[in-house]
Formats: sequence, structure tokens, C-alpha cells
Amino acid sequence: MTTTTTETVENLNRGPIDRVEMARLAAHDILPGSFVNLGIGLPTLVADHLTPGSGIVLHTENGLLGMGPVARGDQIDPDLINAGKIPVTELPGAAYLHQADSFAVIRGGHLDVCILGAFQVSERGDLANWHTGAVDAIPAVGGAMDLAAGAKSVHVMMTLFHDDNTPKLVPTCTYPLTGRGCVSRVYTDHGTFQVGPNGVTALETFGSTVEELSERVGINIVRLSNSV
Amino acid sequence: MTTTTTETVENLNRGPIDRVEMARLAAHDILPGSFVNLGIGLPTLVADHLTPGSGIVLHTENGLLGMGPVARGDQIDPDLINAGKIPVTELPGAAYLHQADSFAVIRGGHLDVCILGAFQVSERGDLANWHTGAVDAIPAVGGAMDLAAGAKSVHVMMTLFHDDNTPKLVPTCTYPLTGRGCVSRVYTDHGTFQVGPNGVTALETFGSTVEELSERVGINIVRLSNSV
Amino acid sequence: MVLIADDADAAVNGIEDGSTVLIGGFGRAGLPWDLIDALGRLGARDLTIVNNNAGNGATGLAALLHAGLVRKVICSYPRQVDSYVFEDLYRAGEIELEVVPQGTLAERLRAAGAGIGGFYTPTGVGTTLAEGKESRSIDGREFILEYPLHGDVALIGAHVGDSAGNLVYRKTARNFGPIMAAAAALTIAQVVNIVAPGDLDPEAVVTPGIYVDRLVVAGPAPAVEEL
Amino acid sequence: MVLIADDADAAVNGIEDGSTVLIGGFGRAGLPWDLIDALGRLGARDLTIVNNNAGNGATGLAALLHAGLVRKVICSYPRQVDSYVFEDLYRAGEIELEVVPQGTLAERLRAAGAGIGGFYTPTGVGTTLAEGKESRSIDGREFILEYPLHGDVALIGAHVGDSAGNLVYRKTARNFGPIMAAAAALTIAQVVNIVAPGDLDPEAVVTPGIYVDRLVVAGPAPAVEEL
Repeated sequence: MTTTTTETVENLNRGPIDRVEMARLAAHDILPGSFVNLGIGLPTLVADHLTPGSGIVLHTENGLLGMGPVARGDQIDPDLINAGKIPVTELPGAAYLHQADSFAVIRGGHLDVCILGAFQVSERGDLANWHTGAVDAIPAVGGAMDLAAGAKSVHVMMTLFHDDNTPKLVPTCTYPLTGRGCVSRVYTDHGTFQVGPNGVTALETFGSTVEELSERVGINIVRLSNSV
Repeated sequence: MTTTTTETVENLNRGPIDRVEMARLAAHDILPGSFVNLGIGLPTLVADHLTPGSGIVLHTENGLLGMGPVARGDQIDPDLINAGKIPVTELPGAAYLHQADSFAVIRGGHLDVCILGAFQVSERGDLANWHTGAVDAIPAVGGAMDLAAGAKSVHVMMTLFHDDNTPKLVPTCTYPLTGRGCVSRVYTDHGTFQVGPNGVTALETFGSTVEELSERVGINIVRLSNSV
Repeated sequence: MVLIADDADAAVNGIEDGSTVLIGGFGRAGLPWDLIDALGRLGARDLTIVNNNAGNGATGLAALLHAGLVRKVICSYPRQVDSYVFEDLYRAGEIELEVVPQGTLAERLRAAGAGIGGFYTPTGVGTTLAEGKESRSIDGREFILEYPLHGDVALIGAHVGDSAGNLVYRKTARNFGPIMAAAAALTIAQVVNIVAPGDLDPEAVVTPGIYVDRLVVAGPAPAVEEL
Repeated sequence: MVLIADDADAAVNGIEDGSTVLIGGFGRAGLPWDLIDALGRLGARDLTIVNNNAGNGATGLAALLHAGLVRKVICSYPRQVDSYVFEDLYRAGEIELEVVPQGTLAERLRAAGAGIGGFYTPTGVGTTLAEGKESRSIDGREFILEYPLHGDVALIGAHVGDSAGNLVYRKTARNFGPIMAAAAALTIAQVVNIVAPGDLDPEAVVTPGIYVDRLVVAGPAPAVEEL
């Protein structure tokens, strides 16, 4: 679609990156002035890496635009929490919203970026992050499906492999879906990828070549080409 | 349905009542604590006859619950008007609402009573009050259809006859409908009527017997019976 | 007319067996703990509870579940670190669960209060939560049809109320209160204090009094339970 | 990021021919008269205008119509005592009109902002305004299907804005502003003054800044026209 002259960067003189570096990369890609929702878990780390003065506004779906950092000490107020039920703060210019208004922000397509954790992401951008599908698991979705369906861009932050070394980036999700074809970018410890109708493209890798990751993940990961 | 021992009252030693008396009757039937919307025109007169301390709260669909009397002199504020675009006042305990919230009050069935003017009301309670059906008339509906569909009780205040003496209470509306089967009570200069699935019942008449009105209107108007 | 109740027991008086009870709050913020405890003491049974979660620890909503008063829970997120009361009942097949995406839950409540008969949402399309639901393509995008969620009763926690029933909330404790208040036939709110009409700024009222039937001043909040 | 425009002409810069323009206000309350006049000077043509009315007197919206800039009006109440500009164009067949019940107009705007694909309303059932619309019985009651109404641009009049775009309104001037702001791709608000973020109470913000793209401080309101 757009023409780009960027090539995939392979960082081979180092190992996989840690969660802090993943958060820094995810934060770096958010444009100044964006409205952003950070999911529970790994994505909350992204908040620590947003540039002050960038005008990025954080939304938490339990009803706040303009969320500030996690509350400490005297700042802790039981009436001011984030979607993970952690006490947070409000920034100047904040606004409180009830649940219908807060999810209207999400479903109405007003969030520029949402960053979510995931169990699996398919090469076409399907997302599975709410249910392992285990028979005795208690299903619990929260706002994940609304965010998947509503945000202009859905980015995922996750380790590339489960603890048992099976990949989370998959040809087809085997876990129950949160949303179809909604994810556009995936930040992992082994690399950053674009996913979507054209499959998986590596933007940057850490500790492996694109071909090595392709083989280990078991799907065809392509490089950025000079002119797409 | 309910048992009543009331009988139709025929006031024969007087003529038809005027608009102020109609408004007084319509006001008298509103229960204390009710939430009420008064339509443009005749129904606005009802506000002058509500008992102070009755706890009746007026809604105006352009976005105010707790509307007070028409503004005079220094009270006039161009940002505080009613649905007829007349400057009004707010009472203690008022709340402002945007248009979606204000019509959620109406459509959601939260108004106890709405009093509207009408071109025609059918014996089954159909309402026509938005459009004469004339070919060159500019159609304009405002909030009338929402009020007709949404209020728990829709009452109409109107003269019983047009200027050309044709009745406004009709077997079937010939003007375009505002709502089907929505009206339950009609206040007119010649009498007060219940309308609905069982047709027209006179509650009280002014200057005519029930039979005289039946004949002049051209529909079967019945009396309240001792036990319905 | 708004009833100012003397205490939470008086406020919940008359809630019947089999009621659908909307309970506000997200975590502890906005949770009407005093009214929930009173509902437990009232002992109404066979309840359907609508809340974002399915109870935590052993108190509040979890205590209602533990007492066997609840037939069904409609919520978005029943699985929490300390939701063992619900989990045990669920695994034992002793309670029904309807999981609804949080935004769809909110919109279904909003639709109930606003007189909307149903609405098309893109949330959940292509997932197991859309199974059995009508879907429809509108302007090239797929939507599923969802219906309003009405309550017989709403129990909500607000900040300050006036005696006409107008409410303001505090920070993220606002959450489900305003939409549940409008969605229920009988709305009961616990507040920190009650002021006279005119003491709340009419521009800042979040829930107008038309949606509130009973008010009670809540006692001091219970301490945070050890997790 | 919110653009603080130097004047109304800068604020409306770039509005294109053929745009659907949502214009707030009910009567004079909340009418963004300064932005409307600037839109007239910009001269964008072939516009679809969404407003509760269809212009009064010879100024404001009526002037846009008179200048031939408007192809279609979507409103609830075009017939007013002094709506002669619209009426003449309408009778001459020179302008299209879509009449929508006021609550349906509001709900269609709200649906557009909230990502709802369509909704079922009881308003208008059995009337000529339901003709050609899909209907459906839900729980024994008849509803008609209505679709969202999106704007390319919204011009609204608020009271005070902060430089993050948060808005508060004044009394019944609130009317369509909040729902139009959310329903348009580009929202431009005129305000009485602009304050710093933090100067508005976050509990009392009615339109959060996420819905606002450009702000301008309006000049003094024009005098009421003789009717």
C-alpha cells in the first residue's frame, strides 16, 4: 500500500529482549497526541516509557480519560483505580465517564491505539486472549472484546513462546477468539511483527534471523521489502 | 378492569369551559411526585395550575429536568429555554441533560405523564398532532413522536372541534399519525374523555349531555358505569 | 418522590424472590456494600445478579452467593484472584453464569434505560460469545444483535445525593451507577451524605433524580479484606 | 492534539464540498453562530446539514441555505415562524429534507459516536416516518430499525473549554453538542473562553477532549433578530 524504504533490522549480537525493552519499543511507536488504552498485565509497563509532553492520553475502561501513574502512599484513593483494580492517579485535563460512555469511546473507534496481552495471535491478526478453552476454566472476558473490536490499532505485547516452547504466533488460533483480524502489530521478546491479511512481516528481530524465527515458530515470516 | 363507583358528571347549567379551566383539570389529575412533560401550545398552561409542594417535576425535552416558570425580566437567559424556545427558569434540584440523555428519559418510559396538543385523536387513542397532511405543508415533528411512544400516560388538551366545527375526536385519524393507540385521556372544552381499546368514555361534560356530544361528534361516547 | 431510608435494611425492604438485581461497582469503587449486606439479611432468594464481577473474598456479593440466594450471575469478569466462592459454586453446577463483554453489558443496561429494543454491536463478532446470536452486515461490517438488560432493582453506590434523588459520583466509582439507575424499575442508592435540592450544581448532576427511588446514607466503608 | 484557532475562519479551514456538517444548538442556545458564519465565508458547497431546525430569519444557518451551499437538511423541526428561507427553497424543490423525530435524531448521532451499527426504537411506529423502514417485534412491542448518523464535521457551541479539548456547556445550550462532538470525524467547538488543563472539574466535564479537534474563542453573540 504505502511505499517504504525501511528494511527489517536483525539484532544478532544479542539475545531476546526483556519486558522493559518490549514496553519501550511499544511506547516508541505511539504517535504524540494519541489516545491509548493499555491492557492488564504486560501492557501496563508501556506507561512508564511514554515521553512526558508527548500529549498521549491514557484511557482506562472503568471510566477515566487522562489516567496518570500508579498511585503511591498518600495518593492511594479507593475510588480511583484502573481496569486492573490498581490505584492510579488522574492528570490535569482528565475526565470521568460512566461505563456506557467509556465503552462508547472504545467501540466508537476513538482510541488510536490499544495494547493488549495475548495467549495467541494468528498470522492474519486474529486475537485470543480471554479464555484458554480448558473445559473447567471460568470464562472471563472483561473489556477485551470491546477493545479488540473498537480501537483503531490493536497492538499485542507478549512473549513469543509459551513456557512449554510452543509459539503464541500461530497459523490459526486454537484458543477461543477475542476478535477476528484485529491485531496489526505484535511486540515480543524475539522480535516485532506486523500481522494481517498479508501474513507476518518481521520489523525487527532480537537474537535470531528472520529465517530462524520462521522455522522455530513454524509459519512463514517475511522481511520488509524495499518497496511494498 | 378496576372497580369504580364514579359516574360521569354532566355540567349542564353552564357552557363549555375555557383553556384555563381545561389546564386546571389536566393539572388536577397529575399525581404528586410525577415527572411530566408539557407540549408546546395549550399544554404549557398546565404549569400554572400545579400545586406548589406537590413534588411534580417538569421535563423539557431540549434538556432540563426541574424546569421552573417562564422567565421574566432579569431572569431571561438565552441559554435557558424550553422546547418552545421560550426563556424559562430552573428550580432547585434541576439537572441538565444532552439530547440523547433527555430523550432516553422519554423513550425509556420514565415520564409519568405527557400532555400534548392535537389535530385529531381517534376513539382508540391514535394521535395526530404533527402534520396536517396538506400537500404543500412542511413536515415538522420535533419530539412529538418520541413523547407519544415513550411517556407512561399520554394526555391530550384540545378544543373538541376545529374552527369549521368538524370534530377532533374521530373514529379514525385522517391526518398523519404521531403515534398509534398512545393517548389515554383527552381534555376538551366540552368534556373530558378516556380513549383506548374500549372506545370513548366521558368522564365529565360541560354544557352538553353525553348523548348530545355523541351525536355532535359522530362517535359512540359512553358513560362511566358504576362497576366496570 | 424519593424515600430517604433510615438505614440499609429499610432501603432494601420489599425486594422480592426471583428479582433481577443490578449491582453497581467495579472492584470496591462504587460498590454499594451496605445495601448488598442488607440484601443478604433480607434473604430474598433465587436472585439474578448483574455486576461486572462475581464477588471477591467472602463478604459482599460473595456472601450473597455463599448464602445460596443467587440463581444466576450476569457479568463480564467472574474470574479473579479471590473469587473462590463463585468458582466453587460454578464448578459444582450450583449457579448459572452469563458472560457478557463489559462494553456490551454497559450498552445493554443503557438500552434498557433508554427504551431501545435492541442494538447491533461489533463486539464479539467471530467469537464463541456470538454463538446463537443474530448477526448482520451493515455498511460492510459485521455486527451482532444484543438486547436490553432490565433490572427489577438497582443497588448503586454514589457520592452525594440531594433529597430529590439527584446524584454525583466520585472518580472511577461512577462506573455502572448511572446506567443501572436508569435500567431498573426500583433504584436504591447509598451515598456518603444527602443535601438539599439546589446544593448540587445542576450542570454536574450525573444521575438525575427521575432515576432514583430510595436513598440511604451508608455507614463507614469496611476495611479492605486480606487477600 | 487540539488546535486552538485564532479565529472562526481558521477554525473551519479545510471543510470540503459535499461534507455532512452536524451543527449544534436548539434555537439560539448552543448555536455555534461564529463557526456557521465562517463556514458561509469559506463557501464549501453541496453540504448536508444536520441540525434540529432548518434555520431562522436571514442569518446563521438560513444564510448558508440562502447562499446555495446546502444540498440537504436533516432535522426534526424545519417549520418555524421565521423559517422562510428554508421554506422557499423547499417549495421550489431546491433543497432536500429528511425529517427525523428529535429523539431518533439524537439517538442516531449517539449511535454514530458509540460505534453502534443500528438500533430498534419504538418512536414513529405506525407513522409515515416509519415507511420503508424495517420493523420488528421484540417482547411483544413493535420497533423500527434506525441507523447511525455520522458527520464529517461537527460545529458546536460550548461554554468553557480547556486546551486539552474538554468542554462544559451552559444550561440548555448543552443540547446536541456532546453527541455531535462524538459523531463527527472532525469536531470544532466555539467557546466563551479557554482555560488550562486542570481548571475544569474532571467530574463535571461533559465532552471529553478525545472528541474535540479544534477550539476557538467566539466573538460576542449577535443581537436577537427582529422577528
